[in-house]
Amino acid sequence: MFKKILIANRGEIAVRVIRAAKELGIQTVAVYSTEDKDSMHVKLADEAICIGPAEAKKSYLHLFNIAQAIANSGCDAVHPGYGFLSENPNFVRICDDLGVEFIGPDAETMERLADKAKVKAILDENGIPTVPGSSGSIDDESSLIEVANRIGYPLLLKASWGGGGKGMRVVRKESELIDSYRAAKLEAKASFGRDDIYIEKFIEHPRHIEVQIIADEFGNIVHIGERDCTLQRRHQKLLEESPSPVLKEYTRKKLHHTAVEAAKVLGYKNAGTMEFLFDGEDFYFIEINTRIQVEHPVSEMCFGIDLIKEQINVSAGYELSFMQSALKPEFHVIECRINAEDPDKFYPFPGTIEGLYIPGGPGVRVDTAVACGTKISPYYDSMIAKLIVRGNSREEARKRMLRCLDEFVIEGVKTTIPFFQRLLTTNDFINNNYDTNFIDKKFLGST
Amino acid sequence: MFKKILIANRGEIAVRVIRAAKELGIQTVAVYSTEDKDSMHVKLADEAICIGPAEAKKSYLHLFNIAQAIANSGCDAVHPGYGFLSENPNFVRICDDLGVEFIGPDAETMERLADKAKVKAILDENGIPTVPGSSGSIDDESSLIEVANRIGYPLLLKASWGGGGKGMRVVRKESELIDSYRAAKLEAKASFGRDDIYIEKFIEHPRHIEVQIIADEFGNIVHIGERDCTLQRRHQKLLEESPSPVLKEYTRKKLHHTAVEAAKVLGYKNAGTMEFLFDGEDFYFIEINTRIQVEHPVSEMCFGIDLIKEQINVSAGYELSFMQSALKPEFHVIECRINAEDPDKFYPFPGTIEGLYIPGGPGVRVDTAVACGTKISPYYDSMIAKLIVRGNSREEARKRMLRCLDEFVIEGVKTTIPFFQRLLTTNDFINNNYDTNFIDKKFLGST
Amino acid sequence: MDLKSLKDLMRFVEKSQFVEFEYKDDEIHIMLKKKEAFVGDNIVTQAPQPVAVETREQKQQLDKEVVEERMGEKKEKGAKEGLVEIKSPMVATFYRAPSPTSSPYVEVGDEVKKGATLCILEAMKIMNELEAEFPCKIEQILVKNGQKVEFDQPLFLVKRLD
Amino acid sequence: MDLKSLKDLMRFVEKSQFVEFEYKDDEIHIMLKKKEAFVGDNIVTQAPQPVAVETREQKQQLDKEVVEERMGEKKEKGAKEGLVEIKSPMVATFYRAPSPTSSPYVEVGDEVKKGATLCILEAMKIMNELEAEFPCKIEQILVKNGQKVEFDQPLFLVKRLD
Repeated sequence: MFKKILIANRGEIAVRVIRAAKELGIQTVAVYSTEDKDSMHVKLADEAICIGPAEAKKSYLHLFNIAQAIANSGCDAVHPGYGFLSENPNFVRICDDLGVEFIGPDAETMERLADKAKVKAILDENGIPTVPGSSGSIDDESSLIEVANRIGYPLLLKASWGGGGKGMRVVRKESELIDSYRAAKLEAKASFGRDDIYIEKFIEHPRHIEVQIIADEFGNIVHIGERDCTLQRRHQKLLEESPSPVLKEYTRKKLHHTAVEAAKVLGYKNAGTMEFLFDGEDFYFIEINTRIQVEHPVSEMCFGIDLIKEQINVSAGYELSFMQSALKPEFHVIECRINAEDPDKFYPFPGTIEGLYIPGGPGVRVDTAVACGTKISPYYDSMIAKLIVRGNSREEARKRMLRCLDEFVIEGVKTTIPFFQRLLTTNDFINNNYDTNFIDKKFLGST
Repeated sequence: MFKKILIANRGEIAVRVIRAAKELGIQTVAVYSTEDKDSMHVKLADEAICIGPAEAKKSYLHLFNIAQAIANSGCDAVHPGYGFLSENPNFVRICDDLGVEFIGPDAETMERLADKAKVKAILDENGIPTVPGSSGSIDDESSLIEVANRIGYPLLLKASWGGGGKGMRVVRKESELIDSYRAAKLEAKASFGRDDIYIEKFIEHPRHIEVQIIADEFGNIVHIGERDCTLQRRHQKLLEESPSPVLKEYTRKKLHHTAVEAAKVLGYKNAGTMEFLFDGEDFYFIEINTRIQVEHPVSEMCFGIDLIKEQINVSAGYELSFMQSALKPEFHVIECRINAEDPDKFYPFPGTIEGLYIPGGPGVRVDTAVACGTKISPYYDSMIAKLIVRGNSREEARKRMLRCLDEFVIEGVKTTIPFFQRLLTTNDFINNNYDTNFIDKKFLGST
Repeated sequence: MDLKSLKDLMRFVEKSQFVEFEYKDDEIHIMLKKKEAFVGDNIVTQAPQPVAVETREQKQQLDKEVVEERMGEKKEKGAKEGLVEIKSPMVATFYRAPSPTSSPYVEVGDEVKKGATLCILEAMKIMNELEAEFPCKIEQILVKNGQKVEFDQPLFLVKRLD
Repeated sequence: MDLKSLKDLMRFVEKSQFVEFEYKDDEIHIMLKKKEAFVGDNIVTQAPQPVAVETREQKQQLDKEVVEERMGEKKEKGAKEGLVEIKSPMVATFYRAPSPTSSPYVEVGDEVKKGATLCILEAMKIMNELEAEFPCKIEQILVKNGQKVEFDQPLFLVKRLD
């Protein structure tokens, strides 16, 4: 096992990794910007090295300084957390050069999987469902009809050289196809000077559902169930839950199986996430995230495992501590990301935490790096806490979450707590009646 | 279901009950002394009624004021928490008179079970093992030998009219019996004027192990596993865990079965605890607690249930929400009681919480009513937080507990955190090598 | 405060019996302690002494403010004009008269003697008469007839007449 | 309050019975204590409170020391005497000389010109020369040869000569 891990991150995820390392008896090294001198990850780690000024690109993104901090610290492994350098293959190579283990996939895998088109092509070849479409522009109306029939309706016609919705047409049935195609061509020509058009399946009310997987060096690849992350604001996840309330048991099993297959096909190692869109019947792979994610506690709480410890174990060359058959989802879990933001307009709201009461009791987990007196810096992400609750049913979890949101006291900055209180009491949330556009339409449209 | 519950308690247990009630959609009424005006349970409840000055006997123990508060509040149920009035049958009768449900057993049961000798006799009759002994004084040496052989060695000879260790003799084998008996008689005569002697089984290294049970009005009685509460300081529990690390699977099952049988024999309803001593081979019933206990979260976390919600459900006339067969212990759980006390001498240390960081992360629960700025009053119990962790093994739980104790920051008062840090790193704790005298001998003897 | 006034003040305190003097502004906070104040502390053995005492004082101050806010009253005024609150010694229902048809025991503006009944506090079916502990003039009645009251809740604002 | 008034006041207190005197502004806060005020404290032996206060003070002191140690600075002194710290602009290893056999770039007491090399900061096998940004006199070298340094860590305490 490793002797000393350097955590190339800050905030709650740095604290999270320090916790796992401590429980494994591993020494920890924090890195920090001058802005973060008094922050929790610096206090909790055994050692701390200042790596630059407040701006992330001069500190947490500064390969050179972090590399030297790794060298100076004498660590034998590095955990990247999420964000910052966590998906930068050059950082992985630097770790390799320094002779320390990067806790995550290897550089080659990371680089290979960053090319989304290539990943899609590989998965297509291997029978993993991706969002269906023509493999290039459609040149004539007969092949248009042919491809359209293969993909099925509704369809999306898109300008190959376009953007911003121009030249885009939703086609709901075959009788509209030719007219829409011609209109789209004309519009594309007018807008972009070229009239090339391609087709993609139109997913009208997509749910974002992802599958957590983890793989070791011994060929074991297991999934830790799915997370439903449909509730997003401008593609930023706000609330995640597991299991997804919209999957039927048969579809859920197929999804899990597909995610594991995809990981095998892609030769993936360590913890990763397979993201899918779900249209109510079928699911389509969209991308793989080659790192631990913000919402990993949802799966941890649902299955009673510790993903960070497993990541460390796997990276140190050990076998996964569980088999697929031993993993049973025990609870319904919901996570709310508590951001220091105006709860109506969602702009960041830095400041100092002047009063704090963190909810507790049964089935509640709060991951945070803030304490009474902590300064929320405008330089970094506005997420200040993850509030995760479990229940024996979705309804119990929902009520528990409302109870916790009500209990949670954060004084000194505005937070998204009031937003979640509204969200969790809407009928649409209670009845699962939403898609990825829900918050943008219902909450941002109205304010 | 109830509409409004009054919580006749303070501190973390009041907060705990408020949480459960909120999640069930029930309104809550806090009662408080003038000393507790700003405390958390007052803030979290929907209503709050001041019931007297700081001294408990004029407020939290003041039947008259609490009764009137119940009447004034218009509540339809009362939760007593633990301590204070929770085992006072008169309080139950007052609730009956006021037409509100007391969440716990009925007055008759509570009164009946308070008579320990009677309970012991009933259980003896029904084949439930209690600490074996002669049913009265032993008058002659032949019956002495007979009874001694029935009970087995080691034995304790005790003066029927004595106390304080005088006239007490441990007898380890039959050859010592007669001499010890004669000596004890002489000593008893000299000390107390009467030489009546009785025998009891001597449990040399007792472990305190208790079984949580809960019963509804439909005849369902289930156990929620056992808790090992051997680590006590002067009969005050400091650390509890589940499952007990000293029980073999066969004994554990027998213990659980016995506890349920005892509850049936005693006609018990609602949540209760059967306390046993365990001598390494056999267990002996010592008493029943007719209320929820401080350490109930240990069982909640081990089994993934909510005992307070179940208590409320059962009192409202609903069936238990689970059956015995559905209850499986998922984790090893350890709880440390964090008291505002000097960690060496254990005297209370009231003051104001000036800095606070509460540990979090996976598998951690903290039940507390304190926040930054809270005043710890000298008038009430010194327990300020319960830190409960789970792990997939005892060792993982132990390491997680140490990680959390290390993270826990409480400034302004001394706490028992340093004591637990020492305790959990002793070989004796790691190897389960302790009995109920351990802390008094090893930790208090040395300071 | 200029230097002269300050020195003046100090001279005054120096000559006084007070061994400790504190003064804050605005608005006011004075604390004066005689030697005996500390001797007392010493005798009370078990409590965590001097600091605790101060803390409690501060706390009470705070508490009072909280209560006042809760009660929606204007204490500053009261305090300045030498008014006193008469508080409920129990959880009860407040009645101004002995029966629904009787006239109230007291009205605003009444001057009452020590021992006069001010109201009925009904608790657990028992009618408790609350008596004036000192002669006073009723300035304000702070709760309504039939209102439920908690322990320590101010019932009357009065001016002492002794 | 001007210096004269202050001295005046000090003389006054010095001659008085007061063993403790506090005065704040604005707006005002005075506290005066005579010797007797403390007798209490001394006699109360068992109470845990005063100790706690000390502990807290010690802790703050400790914290300060820790920070200073971490930063390797003596800020009070430095600030008072108009000294300036030259800090590390990167995470690196600090070398006083270009090679183990060479003599150090600078010694305590040296006066160096703007642009003069002060030390080598080695990071990722690259030798970075740290140059003086202004003429200065080296008052103290705060890290040892070969020591690992973090970003912003003070390396030299110097007196500016411009």
